[in-house]
Amino acid sequence: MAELRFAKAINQALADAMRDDPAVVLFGEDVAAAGGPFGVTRGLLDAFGPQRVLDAPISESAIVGAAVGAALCGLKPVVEIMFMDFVTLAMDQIVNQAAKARFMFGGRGGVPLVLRMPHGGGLNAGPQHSQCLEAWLAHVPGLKVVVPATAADAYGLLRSAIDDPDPVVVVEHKGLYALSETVDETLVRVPIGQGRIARAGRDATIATYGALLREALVAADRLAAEGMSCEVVDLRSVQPWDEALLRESVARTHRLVVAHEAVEAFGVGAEIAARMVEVAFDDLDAPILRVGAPFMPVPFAKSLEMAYRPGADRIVAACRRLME
Amino acid sequence: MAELRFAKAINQALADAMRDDPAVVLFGEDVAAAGGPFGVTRGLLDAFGPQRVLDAPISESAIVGAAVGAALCGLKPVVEIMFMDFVTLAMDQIVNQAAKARFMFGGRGGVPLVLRMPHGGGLNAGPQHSQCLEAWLAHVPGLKVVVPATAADAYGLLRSAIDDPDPVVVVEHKGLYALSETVDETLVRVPIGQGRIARAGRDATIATYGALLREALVAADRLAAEGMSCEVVDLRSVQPWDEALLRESVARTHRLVVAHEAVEAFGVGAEIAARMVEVAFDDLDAPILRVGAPFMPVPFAKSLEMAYRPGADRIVAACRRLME
Amino acid sequence: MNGVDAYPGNSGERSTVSETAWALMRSMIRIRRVEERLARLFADGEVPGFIHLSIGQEAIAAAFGACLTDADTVASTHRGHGHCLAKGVPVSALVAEVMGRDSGACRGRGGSMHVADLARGMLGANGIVGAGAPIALGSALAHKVSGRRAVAVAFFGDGAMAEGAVYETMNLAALWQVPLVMVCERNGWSEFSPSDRAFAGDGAKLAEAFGLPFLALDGDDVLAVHAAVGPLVAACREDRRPRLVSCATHRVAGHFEGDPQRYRDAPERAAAAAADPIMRLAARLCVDEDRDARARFDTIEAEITAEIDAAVEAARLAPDPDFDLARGDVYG
Amino acid sequence: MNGVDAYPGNSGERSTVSETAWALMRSMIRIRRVEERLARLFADGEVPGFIHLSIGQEAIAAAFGACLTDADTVASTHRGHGHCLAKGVPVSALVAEVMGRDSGACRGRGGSMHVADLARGMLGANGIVGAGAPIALGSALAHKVSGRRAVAVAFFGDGAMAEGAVYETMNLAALWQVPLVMVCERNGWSEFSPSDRAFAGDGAKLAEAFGLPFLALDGDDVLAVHAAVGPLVAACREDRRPRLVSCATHRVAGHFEGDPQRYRDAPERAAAAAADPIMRLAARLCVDEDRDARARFDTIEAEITAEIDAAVEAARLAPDPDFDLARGDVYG
Ligand SMILES: Cc1ncc(C[n+]2csc(CCOP(=O)(O)OP(=O)(O)O)c2C)c(N)n1
Ligand SMILES: Cc1ncc(C[n+]2csc(CCOP(=O)(O)OP(=O)(O)O)c2C)c(N)n1
Ligand SMILES: [Mg+2]
Ligand SMILES: [Mg+2]
Repeated sequence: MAELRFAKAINQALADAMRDDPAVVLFGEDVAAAGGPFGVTRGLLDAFGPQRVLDAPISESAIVGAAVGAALCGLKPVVEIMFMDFVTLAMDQIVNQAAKARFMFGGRGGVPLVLRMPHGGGLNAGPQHSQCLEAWLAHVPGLKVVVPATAADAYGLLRSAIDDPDPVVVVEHKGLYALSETVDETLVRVPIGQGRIARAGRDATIATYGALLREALVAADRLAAEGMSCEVVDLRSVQPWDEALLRESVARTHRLVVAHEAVEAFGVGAEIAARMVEVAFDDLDAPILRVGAPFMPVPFAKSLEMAYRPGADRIVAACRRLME
Repeated sequence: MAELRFAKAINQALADAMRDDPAVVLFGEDVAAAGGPFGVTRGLLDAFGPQRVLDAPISESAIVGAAVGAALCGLKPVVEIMFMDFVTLAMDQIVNQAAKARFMFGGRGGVPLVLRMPHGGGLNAGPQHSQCLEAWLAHVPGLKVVVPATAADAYGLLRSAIDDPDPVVVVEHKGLYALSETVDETLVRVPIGQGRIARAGRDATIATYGALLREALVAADRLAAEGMSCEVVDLRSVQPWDEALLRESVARTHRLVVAHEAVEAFGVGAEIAARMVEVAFDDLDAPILRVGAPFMPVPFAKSLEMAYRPGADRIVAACRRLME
Repeated sequence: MNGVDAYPGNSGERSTVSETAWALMRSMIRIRRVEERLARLFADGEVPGFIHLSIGQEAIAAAFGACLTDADTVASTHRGHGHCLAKGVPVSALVAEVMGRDSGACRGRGGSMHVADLARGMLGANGIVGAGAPIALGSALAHKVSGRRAVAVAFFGDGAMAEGAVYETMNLAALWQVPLVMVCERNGWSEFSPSDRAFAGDGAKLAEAFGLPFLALDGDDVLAVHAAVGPLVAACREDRRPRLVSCATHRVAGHFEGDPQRYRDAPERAAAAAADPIMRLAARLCVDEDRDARARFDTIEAEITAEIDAAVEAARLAPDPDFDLARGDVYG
Repeated sequence: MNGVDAYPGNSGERSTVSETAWALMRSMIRIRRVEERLARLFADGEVPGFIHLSIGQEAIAAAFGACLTDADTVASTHRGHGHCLAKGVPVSALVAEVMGRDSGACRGRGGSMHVADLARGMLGANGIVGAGAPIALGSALAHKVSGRRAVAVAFFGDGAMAEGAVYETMNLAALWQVPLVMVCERNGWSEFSPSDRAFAGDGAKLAEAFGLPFLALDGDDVLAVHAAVGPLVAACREDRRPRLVSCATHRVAGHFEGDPQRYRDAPERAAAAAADPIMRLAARLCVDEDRDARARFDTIEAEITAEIDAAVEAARLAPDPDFDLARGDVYG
């Protein structure tokens, strides 16, 4: 066992992938010489040289476009979008080009491209540096979207994303980068689309992903003290997501809360709730409740952001409502 | 009563709004001299002159950005994005600037801007000219999103959108432009957020918007012949959407199908289903079913696009399943 | 200067030169006749959707195509039939794609705006104006990183010069120094607007601003384009540096088939038609005066007609694309 | 040339000139001292999030601000404190905003990167690099359409020259001919990268390419900037045409507060600090030699310190922003 920081796990995944496959290249704004705005790519330029680790100018659209072209021609680019909010500048290349190429070109080639992007609040970074926009990308056929909640998964999902023959978006919560965990010495790949039961329980299922996993576990602890036993499912991937696992869990618990930091309305939780209602209607003893951000931009001030961000309290409240 | 083409209704709304308010200006690619790629803005340059009707170069990002700046300074720009697929190039200005300005600037000003954009398939326009991406925009606090299904609503919703103090996205289905309807001589504003019961029924509710309204009505006709009475709700706005109306309808029918042309997964239907399950759980006699496009890009070939697009058949099938 | 021996100023190798000219002629005629056929098929309802023809602009595609190998890559535009054919996409694959058949280059899933042939370095026509430029840049990066002696070519129109992605590409290419040739096809139109109402800039000065070597060519003179592009591509293969080429040309057809073109006046349309690069090359090859040349020309026409006939026939007989197969190809 | 009478070459109006210089001095000192205080507040945990200081770049903001009225509009960047103050945003409103208080310019909802004051034509700092340019363009369009004799100013950095939106804005401004002054602040850095590794272009040539009148200025010489910008803004008000101004300057601080700046070496940092526009103007106003000047300088410092003290105190006393009110301000 060893201690591993989330950011270091990503760094390790990148280093291991680059060592294993010379086709893997990295680029993004300040990822090379400066080692990335969050330090995630530190040391990679020295280890792999300027041919494979490139600093890019502030050109999100061309950066992703270049990654598409490189991926069509044998490379496996891993690109960093500095904040997920800036994905707004690259949506054409992601959605109209990368996601569609395999299908649109007759299945005769693909775009093995990885887009890493940090999302989420908690740093008082304000409305343009805190958004969680993964629901957009999950709506796009041709993209895969993963959101690791632990350092081990950050490693394992990124390795799988780099192996994947298709474009994969790896969403990383900024608030997790600095956190450490105890992990197995040998880090392994985590299959895309496979969730995991982070805590077993009987009375209700809390499905979540990313940074809210910790909040869900706190909530489950608190509810356990009240006598309610919650199962916590870490989805890990949101496109595709592990419907079978969640279906089974709900078949046992008959109750479901879906929690994420993104805005609740039209968020990832909507799809999960809608799908579960379709496939597990007869198993449900209560409405499916969602916990997500209110319908407003992410505010800056400490007090506002604190009131804005969903956490254990709201998950606890939702679970209690389920039992009424 | 008079015959009115959908495209003409939009044209009329623009002309009336420009006549009523000198602050209304139009710009977009080929909207002025050429009258718009779909002919929607024909005649407006002649009527209102080059100061208020401007051709713009192929610069979706700067076009929307200019509209944001103009809207912050007293104008009411109505901008055309030629195909909704191109909104991918303007997402920063729409999402990070227009949508957030009022909130982010302390409520001390807004962005009264209208973005018109045609979506949808049926023209064999292929994967980059056929998408329905309204779910993205509905996920963004600060934006409103309307999708007219009839010529009267195309007029009425656009007038309301132009009056609105906030950014409103008006999504128009390309397949509707050429269709005519009989309408009242006096066209009136349609409030944003207000749906309507397009056909009353007892056994199930079909909630839909945009071009699929016609399909839903056809489906309801067919089902009526089988003895199933379907209520058809035309949402008209998807952000905000008329939860109260749908809630009431479901309270009567106890069954719900949500239908749209957009990809089913993570589409608008997901939010509607998720919300209805939350607020109307005890009223539901069956799972909520969704009808939407399969999880793949919009294909080009006639046979493929035909198989791809959801229509009356799939709505009928979903309604039948509800009664099993 | 009206004989092919004037090109490329190398009269000692007249026959090679002449063979090159005839190869370019064949390439241009193939593009022209394919598009004319597509126009008829469109009018007859056999081509769904919309198609943008490059009639009048064939010289650029033909000349570039003649300088590239399968290892080189091309990213094209909505007006991409010529680029595809010149890059080696078989007529049959292109025609079938545009007709939406399973035998198409993309199994009928993309259509005219998405014809691609990755094995031949054709990275796709593109329905998004300007989007091909960074994709070509990325392929150039791949060439460089992989140590291939290959170049990438990005075609885009004068209207596309309004898209930010094109500038981002210039800057990135200049910073990364990759073997990318950016080619602006200045046909004078940006959809229904004259391109000077869509782009206020000057290509030469832009290139200079980014330190990109620049070449302005008469894009309707296929020999001139070929003479310039051959050495340019060869140099790019060696020095792996980006450059910008601007080709003046003419859009003879409408923006898309069926475009009534009310925004064009007769003299302008006549001038566009008169600039015909095929007629210009025919004149230089003395097709009207020289009986052998005429015979050769007619043979090419006949061969190409036969090729197109066969392609159309095959496309008609080809099955509709398979929906489930298509759906299965969203991921690899 | 080290006296203020050298500026603007109009020795007959020495006192007016001198008053202008002192006004610019006050404006620069206000920006500097506010940012220094914000840096301390940040270190003390009283400023949440991250802030980007414009220390060393105050001359540009001050000179432009002095040439603009409330009717004129400015779109700024992530490094926008100076632009905001120079455009008239009160110190108290800015400081409170950056501290996240209800009394802030934006009621604490936006913070440093979003300070705006629409009533004073300040259209916002901006967290998205390059995004302010088209917004300023749109405001220029509004000025023109509404018949106002106002101009719009877009500030952006040298790193922003890599963003497509900036080029789209140049082109659109050139096509539409609106009263827009685009101002590139060349501080030599694009975040942690030297800007020549982020932008390969040349501003003068770009301006020429788009037919925009161009001016390159020593952005650390406030008198020079003011002398040039005054007539330029006046001309823009009259002819309502766009232009591009490039100001060379120095980023003295880190990219953001707390940036350890490992990527900078000591000589470069020393040179940046030495270029200080306040010290330069102080020298020209003979602050060190002339007792009256020194007194005046000290008075300004004292007044501004008092102003800032009061602003910080008021911000501390101001309530937290109201959540429900914020939530209600998503729509109008
Ligand atoms: C991003 C985007 N905006 C708008 C369009 C619609 N459109 C297609 S072609 C075209 C004109 C392109 O002009 P140019 O680049 O000169 O190419 P040409 O048609 O002349 O070959 C436009 C506006 C598009 N396809 N993509
Ligand atoms: C679209 C976008 N990409 C990246 C960033 C992150 N970022 C913030 S400032 C900056 C550097 C900007 O450099 P420059 O434009 O020269 O301004 P300066 O910081 O030097 O004032 C970067 C990369 C951002 N805010 N927005
Ligand atoms: Mg053109
Ligand atoms: Mg800079």
